[in-house]
Amino acid sequence: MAEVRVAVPPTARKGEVIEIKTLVSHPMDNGFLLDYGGRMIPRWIINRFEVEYNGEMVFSADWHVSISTNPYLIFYTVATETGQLDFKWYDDNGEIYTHTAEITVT
Amino acid sequence: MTQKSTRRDVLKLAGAATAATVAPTIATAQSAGGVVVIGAGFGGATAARYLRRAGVSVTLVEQNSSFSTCPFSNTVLGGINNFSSITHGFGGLRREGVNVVRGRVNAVDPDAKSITLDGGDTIAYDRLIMSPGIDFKWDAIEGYDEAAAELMPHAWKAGSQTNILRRQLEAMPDGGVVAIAPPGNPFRCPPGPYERASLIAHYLKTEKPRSKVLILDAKDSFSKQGLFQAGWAELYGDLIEWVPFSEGGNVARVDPATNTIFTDFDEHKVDVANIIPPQRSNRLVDTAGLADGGDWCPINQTTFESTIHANIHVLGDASIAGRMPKSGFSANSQAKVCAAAVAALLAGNDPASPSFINTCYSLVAPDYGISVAAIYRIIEDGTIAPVAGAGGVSPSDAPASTRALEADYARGWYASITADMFG
Amino acid sequence: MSPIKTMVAGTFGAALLALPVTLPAAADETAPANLANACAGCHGTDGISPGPTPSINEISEEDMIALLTAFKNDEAAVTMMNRIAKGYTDAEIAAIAAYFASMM
Amino acid sequence: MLAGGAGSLALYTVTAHPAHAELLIPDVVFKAMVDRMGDRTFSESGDNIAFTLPTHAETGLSVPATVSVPNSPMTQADHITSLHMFTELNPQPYVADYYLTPRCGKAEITTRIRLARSQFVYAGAIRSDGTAWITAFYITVNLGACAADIFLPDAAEAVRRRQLEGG
Repeated sequence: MAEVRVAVPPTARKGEVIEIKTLVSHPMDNGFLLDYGGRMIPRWIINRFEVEYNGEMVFSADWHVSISTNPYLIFYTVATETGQLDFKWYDDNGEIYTHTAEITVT
Repeated sequence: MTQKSTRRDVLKLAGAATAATVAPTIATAQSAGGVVVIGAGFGGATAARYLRRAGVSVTLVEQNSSFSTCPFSNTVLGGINNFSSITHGFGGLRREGVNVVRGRVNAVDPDAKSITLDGGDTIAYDRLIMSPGIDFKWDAIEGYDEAAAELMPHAWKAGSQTNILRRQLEAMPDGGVVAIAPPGNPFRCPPGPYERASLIAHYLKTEKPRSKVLILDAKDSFSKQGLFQAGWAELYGDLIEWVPFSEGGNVARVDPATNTIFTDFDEHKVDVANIIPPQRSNRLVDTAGLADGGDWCPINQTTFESTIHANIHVLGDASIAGRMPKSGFSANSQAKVCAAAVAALLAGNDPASPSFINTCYSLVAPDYGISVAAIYRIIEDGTIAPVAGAGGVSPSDAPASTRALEADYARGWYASITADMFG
Repeated sequence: MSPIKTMVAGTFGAALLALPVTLPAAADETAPANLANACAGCHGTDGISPGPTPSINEISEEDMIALLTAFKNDEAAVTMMNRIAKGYTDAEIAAIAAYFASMM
Repeated sequence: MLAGGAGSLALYTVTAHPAHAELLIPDVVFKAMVDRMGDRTFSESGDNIAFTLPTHAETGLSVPATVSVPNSPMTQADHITSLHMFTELNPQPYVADYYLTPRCGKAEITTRIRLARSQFVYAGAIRSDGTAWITAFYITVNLGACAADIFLPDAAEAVRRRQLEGG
């Protein structure tokens, strides 16, 4: 289970473009490297990221092997209404990591 | 050349040869107005001194009456040296015939080939060498501006900032937290923040042993990292905590009123906050567009002449010198190459191929030194790059005697390079 | 840093287009002074050290060549000079030695 | 405009932007662009895309990169639908694809990428009217003294890095 960290401003004015930062602890093994014993480290990355704002997909991403270890991402969204942002990270191993952030829009 | 002779004989011979060689250079330089150097730091003072040694007439413009070095300023913070020991006057340069002018440059005019000082005086040049150092990007960290730096010092230019930080460390109660926030690359003196953490830890371990040093880093790796971390573990236990970028170390915002640092995901209320903001070339270069809209000045890698304006050379931290790090030693090494190139160009000769060294010592403790070195040349793509197979860091398994010797050599490095700069 | 001003090149063009610098005519061999002056940062101007670093101004040309070559080949162990000496060819070592000898 | 279809030529020539008489894209990158951005006409972005990276990276392990279309109003009628990044000389050209909506409010992402060596890195953007822009940035990946970190916290990471630096 990867540790996820998300920074969403707890409050915003309606219509304001807010900055969202995310950081996931994950090796993002690219599948081209060898371990200390000379064995191939198999590819193991988070390959997809999705963000829903009150159930509507506002932003998503496909990640490939050139994204760094512990992937970091800053993106933006418009504060439209009070509610929640749901974040999902899809791991190569089938796991899905989730996080929910509340936002109050005035 | 290999003939044995007494030292006295060779001195005479060398003196005669030097006079014969440089005579035309003097004539050219004087008739053309000479060289003006801006900034009496590692780059500028060295360039001025070596030009003078080559017989070129030199005016060195510096805004302060003395120069305090960033190298070894961490020993002041650690209570090992006092501030006057890192401060140098210009008497030696004057004695060697450098015309040292105190003044603050406010504009460079490449077309008129002159600079203007605060107060309106202008100084004409035949060739200008600028070694103005860095400025800070005050907009990079929310809440961190020049006023904030009085409360949360950067201490990344030696001077009053160094003293503010030292006083804060002295005033801090035992059990306090000192935060150091290094910027992302590139920045002045890559190992500097980590030497600072070491020497502050040395002070705290001695005087305030329940305290902590918290490094909130905008990077995931740093110069001499393995050596520093091994030294920290050996000397300071868990007194120093390093939070890399990928564990949330990046500083996004500060509140100087409450001494609070906000990283991307957390907040830290600390007792002493040393915020080292992202950097760029000194804004003086913008008066002539020498950074070409970027952060640092593009230059010809052999002569350090600006690729934007002819007859202006930029060296040291402000320049893009291939893969050389922004360090005092780099600037000193570059300055000698640049001085030789400028002397050659003034005399109508082709500049010689450059060779550079960067040697960098860090003190993990007063008797525990580590180092990194590299030799640099111009490679096929025309840029300055390290010579493969040479250089590198101190061995990881060196005994305490080697660490102690390298600490001695760190002090030797400082004595030699400051003598090389200021005479 | 500034927003990118693009320079796009293909695999074959990249190496050439990436070059931001045009070199002036420069001598093929590095000038002895350029090689030797770099030493001054640690060993003092003209090799005369005011502090704990050893001075190198009174080492004979033969001894200097022997020393630097030994450092280069790890036949003599010191703290840093092994790492430094590896950056120079035998001819450059000879030029450095001759330069310091000429100032004696 | 780009001449030639997907993968048919090793080099593609663009003359759309006056500042650049030629825009040459390596075949491997062009194929990746077609794969992720669709088989469409790519235009040199000019000032449309702001692609911000350091000119020199001290290691290729974690290089900050921002892709932005600063002038996009991000309205329903005119917005950026996706932003892309590609590399020329990594083992694979794909880096990431970001899918945006007008609700993003701002067409900009910042991330950290790994680069095996000095190379051109490419960014692409697709506008809601189907226009596709591309741009590139040459980055030098260092392993120099002082700035370079030759030691690493643990051996496995050291091996990873050695392999990465070796391409």
